[in-house]
Amino acid sequence: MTDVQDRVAAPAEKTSVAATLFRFQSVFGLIVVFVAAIIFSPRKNGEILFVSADNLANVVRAVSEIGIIAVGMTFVILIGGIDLSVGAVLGLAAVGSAVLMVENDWGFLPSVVLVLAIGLVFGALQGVATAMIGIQSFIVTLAGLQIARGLARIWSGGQGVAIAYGDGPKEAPTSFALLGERTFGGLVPIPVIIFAVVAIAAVVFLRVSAFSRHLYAVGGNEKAARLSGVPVVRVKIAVFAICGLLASLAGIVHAVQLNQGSPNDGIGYELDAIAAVVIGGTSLAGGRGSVAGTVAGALLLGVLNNILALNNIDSNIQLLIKGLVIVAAAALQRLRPTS
Amino acid sequence: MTDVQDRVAAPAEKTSVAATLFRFQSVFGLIVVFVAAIIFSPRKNGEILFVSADNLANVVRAVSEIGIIAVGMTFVILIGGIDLSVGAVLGLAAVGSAVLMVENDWGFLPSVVLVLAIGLVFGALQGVATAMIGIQSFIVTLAGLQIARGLARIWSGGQGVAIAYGDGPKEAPTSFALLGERTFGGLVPIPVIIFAVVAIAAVVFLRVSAFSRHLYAVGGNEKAARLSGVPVVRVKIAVFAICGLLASLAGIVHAVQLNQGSPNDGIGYELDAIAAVVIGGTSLAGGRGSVAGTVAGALLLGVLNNILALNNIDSNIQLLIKGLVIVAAAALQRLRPTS
Amino acid sequence: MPDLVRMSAIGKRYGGVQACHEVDFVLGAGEVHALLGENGAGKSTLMKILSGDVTEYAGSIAINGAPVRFGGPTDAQAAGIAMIHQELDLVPGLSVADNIFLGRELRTPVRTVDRRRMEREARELLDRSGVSLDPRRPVGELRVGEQQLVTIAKAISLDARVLIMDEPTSALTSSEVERLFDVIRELRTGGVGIVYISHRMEEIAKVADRATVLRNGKFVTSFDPRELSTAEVVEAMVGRPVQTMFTTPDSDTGDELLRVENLKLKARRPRPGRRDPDGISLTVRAGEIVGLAGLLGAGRTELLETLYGVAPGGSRTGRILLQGKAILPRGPRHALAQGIGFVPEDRRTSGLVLFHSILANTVVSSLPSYGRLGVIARRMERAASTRMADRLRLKFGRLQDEVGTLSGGNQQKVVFGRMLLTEPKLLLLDEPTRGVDVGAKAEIYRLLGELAAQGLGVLLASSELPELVGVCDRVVVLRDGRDVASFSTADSGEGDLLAAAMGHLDVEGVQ
Amino acid sequence: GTTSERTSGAASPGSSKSCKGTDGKYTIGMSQANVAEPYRQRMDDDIKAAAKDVPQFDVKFADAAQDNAKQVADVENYITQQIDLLIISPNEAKPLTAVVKKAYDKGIPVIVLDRKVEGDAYTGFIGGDNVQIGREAGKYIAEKLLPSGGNVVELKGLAGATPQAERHEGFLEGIKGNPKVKVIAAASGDWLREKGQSQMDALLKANPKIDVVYSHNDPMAEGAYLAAKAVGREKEMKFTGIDALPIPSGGIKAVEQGRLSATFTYPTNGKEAIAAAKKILVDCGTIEKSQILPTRLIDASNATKIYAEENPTG
Ligand SMILES: Nc1ncnc2c1ncn2[C@@H]1O[C@H](COP(=O)(O)OP(=O)(O)OP(=O)(O)O)[C@@H](O)[C@H]1O
Ligand SMILES: Nc1ncnc2c1ncn2[C@@H]1O[C@H](COP(=O)(O)OP(=O)(O)OP(=O)(O)O)[C@@H](O)[C@H]1O
Ligand SMILES: [Mg+2]
Ligand SMILES: [Mg+2]
Repeated sequence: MTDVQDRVAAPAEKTSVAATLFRFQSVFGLIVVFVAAIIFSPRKNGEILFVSADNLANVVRAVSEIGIIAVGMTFVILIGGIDLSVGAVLGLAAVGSAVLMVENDWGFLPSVVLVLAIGLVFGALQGVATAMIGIQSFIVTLAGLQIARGLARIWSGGQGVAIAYGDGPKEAPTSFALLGERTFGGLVPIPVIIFAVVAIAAVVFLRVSAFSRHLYAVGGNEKAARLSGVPVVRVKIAVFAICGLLASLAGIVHAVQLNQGSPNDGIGYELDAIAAVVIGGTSLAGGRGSVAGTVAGALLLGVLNNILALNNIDSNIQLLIKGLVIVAAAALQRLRPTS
Repeated sequence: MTDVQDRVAAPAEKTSVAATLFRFQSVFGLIVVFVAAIIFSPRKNGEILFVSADNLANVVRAVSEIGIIAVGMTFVILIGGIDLSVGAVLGLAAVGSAVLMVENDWGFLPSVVLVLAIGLVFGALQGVATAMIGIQSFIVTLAGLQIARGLARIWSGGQGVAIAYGDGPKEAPTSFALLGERTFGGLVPIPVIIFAVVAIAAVVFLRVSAFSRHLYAVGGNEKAARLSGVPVVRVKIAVFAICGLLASLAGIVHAVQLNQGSPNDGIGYELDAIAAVVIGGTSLAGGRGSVAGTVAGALLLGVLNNILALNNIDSNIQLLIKGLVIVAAAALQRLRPTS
Repeated sequence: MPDLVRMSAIGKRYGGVQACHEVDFVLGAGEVHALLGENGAGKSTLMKILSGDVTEYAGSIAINGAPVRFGGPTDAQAAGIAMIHQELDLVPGLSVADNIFLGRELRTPVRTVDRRRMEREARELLDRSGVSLDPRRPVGELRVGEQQLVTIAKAISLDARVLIMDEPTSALTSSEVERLFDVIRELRTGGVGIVYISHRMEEIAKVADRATVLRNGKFVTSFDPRELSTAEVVEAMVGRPVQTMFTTPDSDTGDELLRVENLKLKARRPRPGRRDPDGISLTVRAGEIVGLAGLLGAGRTELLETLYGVAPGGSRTGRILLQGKAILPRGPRHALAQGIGFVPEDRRTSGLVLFHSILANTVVSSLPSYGRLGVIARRMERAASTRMADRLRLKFGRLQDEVGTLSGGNQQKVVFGRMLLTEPKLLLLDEPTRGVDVGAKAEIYRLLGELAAQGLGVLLASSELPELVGVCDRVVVLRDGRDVASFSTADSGEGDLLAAAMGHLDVEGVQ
Repeated sequence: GTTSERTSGAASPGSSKSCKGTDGKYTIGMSQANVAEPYRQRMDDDIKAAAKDVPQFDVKFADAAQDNAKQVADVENYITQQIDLLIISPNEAKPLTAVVKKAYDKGIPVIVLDRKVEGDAYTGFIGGDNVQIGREAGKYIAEKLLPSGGNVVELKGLAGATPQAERHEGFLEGIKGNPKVKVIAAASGDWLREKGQSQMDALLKANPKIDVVYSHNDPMAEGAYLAAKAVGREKEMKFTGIDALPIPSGGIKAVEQGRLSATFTYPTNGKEAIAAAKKILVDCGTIEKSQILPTRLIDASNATKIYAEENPTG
């Protein structure tokens, strides 16, 4: 029997270096793109524009909404599901915050709480449809996308609702405007901080909570999870609820950044978010992946967009380059030892 | 031994009625929606507008492109994949046919053949990326979507290319125009006939070909299929190639119906096609489903769109209703005895 | 004192199949109760009902005299009932420790997961059942046998009053089985009631106090296994006498079919725990059945995978000769084209599309022979499938039925039959009778004998020593990816094999 | 109008037949290309508002969601419903030509808004002129904002969209008069506010001296303003937009509140369309074949007044 022990222990040791490297594989792509960005960055007066502090702040600001959504999407994908409704929920939340604060003259807190609650409930309902009725989440959330978009259009009357700040009627509280400002010497946009807080909270949560074990179990082997007493239905509903909540948080951030809530906000964001998650190394089959990878994936996309824009690349060529980089980043993931 | 056989055989007879019913389950939804459409159809001078011959022709014509794409999508979903690039490939093909015939003055046959070949190769390349590199098809085709869209924009110069017919320079051959006409006393549009031919060919192909057994096996259990000697890689590449081919066929139909090839054609068609496939009872997990179901699913969506439009339902409310019907139709699929 | 468990008149129907019918079952504290029956007799179903996995059934259950009705596995666990499931139900992405404590994670005072304590306790549990596995390793990396040990550790950790073991040893070799029996005896002394399901008849007499036989979902008899011979037990299960268990073919062996010379595989990306061939030489003659013996992880599976061309990429040295011609196995299609067939170890994940029909599953490897130009002649494929079903004495309703509804042994026959339809020269079998009942086993052995007599060569990896000794002409013993001994079964026994496998004896077997 | 559209309004085959005078009840079908564009949503809203004053009218709306094929189906469905008049704002010209002709040939009067269809199988066209608007914007920048020259960046609409090309083309003509005005960079903002913002982030970074941002629509101009404001450079440059929708989130308000220096009206023609419909159906009259509404410059001097004019109720 000692014989067995040696046999197992030795190779485990040997590969652990490789394993550690692969654990951070999702960051590889980001590093590669980052270095490429520095190389290809335009320079002005000797300054490498890409790495200037405010450009980097812009890069992160630009991905903060997709990033927040992608964190929620990671949860959903980890349980083997998918959520196509996030972009539409973002739009609904953006409209909601604008309408409540501007047209209904609600205060900051009640508006934000109601909007977040709407996202949470919307997500939870989608969770119920997939977990309890057993409809595939792709189709539930495809329908959810249309429903959320329809609701947003009805709620806003079809037009963007402009947000003006002040204490008067038809003005949003100035406290709301703060969410869109920059801090730390005007350098770091608040949306970036919100994104960072969400991401760190999610990473810590996945690391220490029992719930996260359940989530991986549901994604990895649902039957085993059920037999072990994992409340599968509850986990699924909770995960979709979290995703809806984060999408509506992103919607609030969106509205405050653009001073407007429009029912057409967030069209197509779901695909960007999914791309960030997958580039970050999370398997669409469920059970395998991490939020840290997702953050790296979102930043990769952000850096890519930024460097293409800094160089004024033709928008059509940009499409080609982005497509190829996404495939390359995903291919990098395949180097992982366990397939 | 006989004892066991009896035990199994008798109830098998009993369930075969239910089985037969369930086999046509995907058609149930269509029938339900069809009957509802008749009931809710507006009437003019005693005529039920919905069932008038030219309205029905319009319904099928309107879904013919999505239908052709959905047939290819069925193949991809049967092997457990997904193809998000079909809408963009449709756009690329529409642009291609317009540019080749109008700007390059190519003949009908060479243009169509080249455009179909482009779709085939584009699909095959995506197949190679998923089958040989092992990247998830969702992400490969998400990138493929962007690449095809970018290519279409570049090829067309960013503008829709109008198609005029005639023998002169910068005119498309009149033989091409025939594809958009109606036949059988001006009633049945040729696109409908193309769709029907594609669908019937696909049904027959899936029924009799050895390839189809391989396809279902790959979707059902890829590892088992590989160990059984199924050429998994080749099957996957072939399936994506077929899907690309059919998407570009739909693009040709699109161009001829609209007398134009525009790089923005087909945006979002992939989701409609997937919805048709899933409503038709094909499992996104792969290995289970049928083209007949997909055709029923596509028609269901077409009838739904038509009856909502005939009743002039507000477009926002339409979004809500469509979302709910999609969920309901998918829920109906869950009644299947084996889950 | 009331019985620990009393199940009365239990009934369960799956569609047209009556899996259990009016079954009574009683388990006492400190009793090891074997549950026997052919594949599909209803053993697992009965126990799934007891463990709360199946919640809709007829009849009643009482625990310590108090009637219960569980709403799910959690309820049953709360009532002190734990079950080791036949199918290894673990989460591949989670670590061994996480799997063991899944659903009842240990917590720190601030409600976070106490990873350190879980790992420590997992290590202790594993030690207790005789394995040394790093509790931090992801379960997906473990070999099947190791996974089985993890499920055992997990069940033991529940400290249950009733422990149900549904074929806990199907992927284990004798030394792990012995350790498990030690654990079972320990638990029994502590008053735990144990239900033990196994198709390995020799285990029953060793460990069980009482045995109940089910047949076609009905109770047949109950007895003390130490008082009946194996033949009598088998007759009770099958309902008729089964002649000889093993039919060692003494047919003449023909020319050399397969020759493996000093085969080594160095994987490009080594996986922990994988034991790739590290210098294996052996031969298989036409008409010969050669066994592969070895401990857990000796490298049997990996050898067969390498020969079939499905091992992960890497550099290969040594030679493989098929009928005197050197071959480089490139993959299943290539292997099949050369006349090499392979029946994988895990039929559910690697063998079958469970929700496809029996027909589709049997013919998938031999489709080109049923038609022309890629078009299948349905009559031909049905005929072939029917022929194979008859030949294997497959128990089934209709060819259209989903293969997943068949019992385990019959599923195994379908995988087997699929390979036979390709008309191979050499058949590579990896644990072909895992989870297969005695009757079906006898049929598979009979069939192997027949095929060998027709000139087929067989390389059979098995963890069941009686099977190796009974079925094979010769057995090659592997250890650490090397062949360490070769025995003729005519003049060696299980003891010799085991000793060689464990490396205790420095026997060089008789060639 | 820049194009040589004949305005000789020989009554269309449809108009006389469908006119039933003031006692008639009329169903009008409005086929909109895409209500996800604020401009087009406003067009629908204007039509709805104007139709309220014509008791004989019952207007139905359809949204093609930016899909030519869907718009063809929408018009087909209107034909099936036997509507009395079709108003269409085509997604693109060529693809809608055939189905518009089909309606027209069936005797349904057709009013085409904003974007023309080909040929002359429609009753009347009402629209703006994007080339003209681009030219006006160019002139305004070259003459008013940068008389002594300067650097301009251009934020374009969605690649492939006709107005995008026309607003670009007109603009280049407009600034020709002042060679010291240089377009130093252009980026595509896909008509979207957030895309305008993130594109402007990069443009600001790459170009230390920007004097004017010429945006193909107001939302992108607003996005660009937000980007400049974030780095404290919004005072260094001027922003101009196009569309000037009289809604709270529209360009007129942005000018009024000082974010944009100017914007140019791109008339929705909703009111005019209902007036034309009334002329055809109720008054049994004829309408001009082509009616090009001029653009108006909105700047700080007239923004408040025009906003009030366009929204009489407030
Ligand atoms: N989920 C299910 N759906 C349909 N039929 C089932 C299901 N589970 C079991 N059956 C059927 O019920 C019968 C009893 O199955 P069960 O798994 O209890 O047999 P078993 O005695 O455990 O056999 P084995 O020794 O092969 O494990 C079989 O005929 C089987 O096909
Ligand atoms: N680290 C790993 N990752 C993935 N698969 C593995 C790993 N280690 C082993 N395997 C797989 O596990 C199987 C071997 O496990 P198995 O349970 O067959 O061992 P065994 O039968 O006890 O030993 P052997 O067959 O090697 O003598 C093979 O299919 C092998 O590919
Ligand atoms: Mg069983
Ligand atoms: Mg093995």
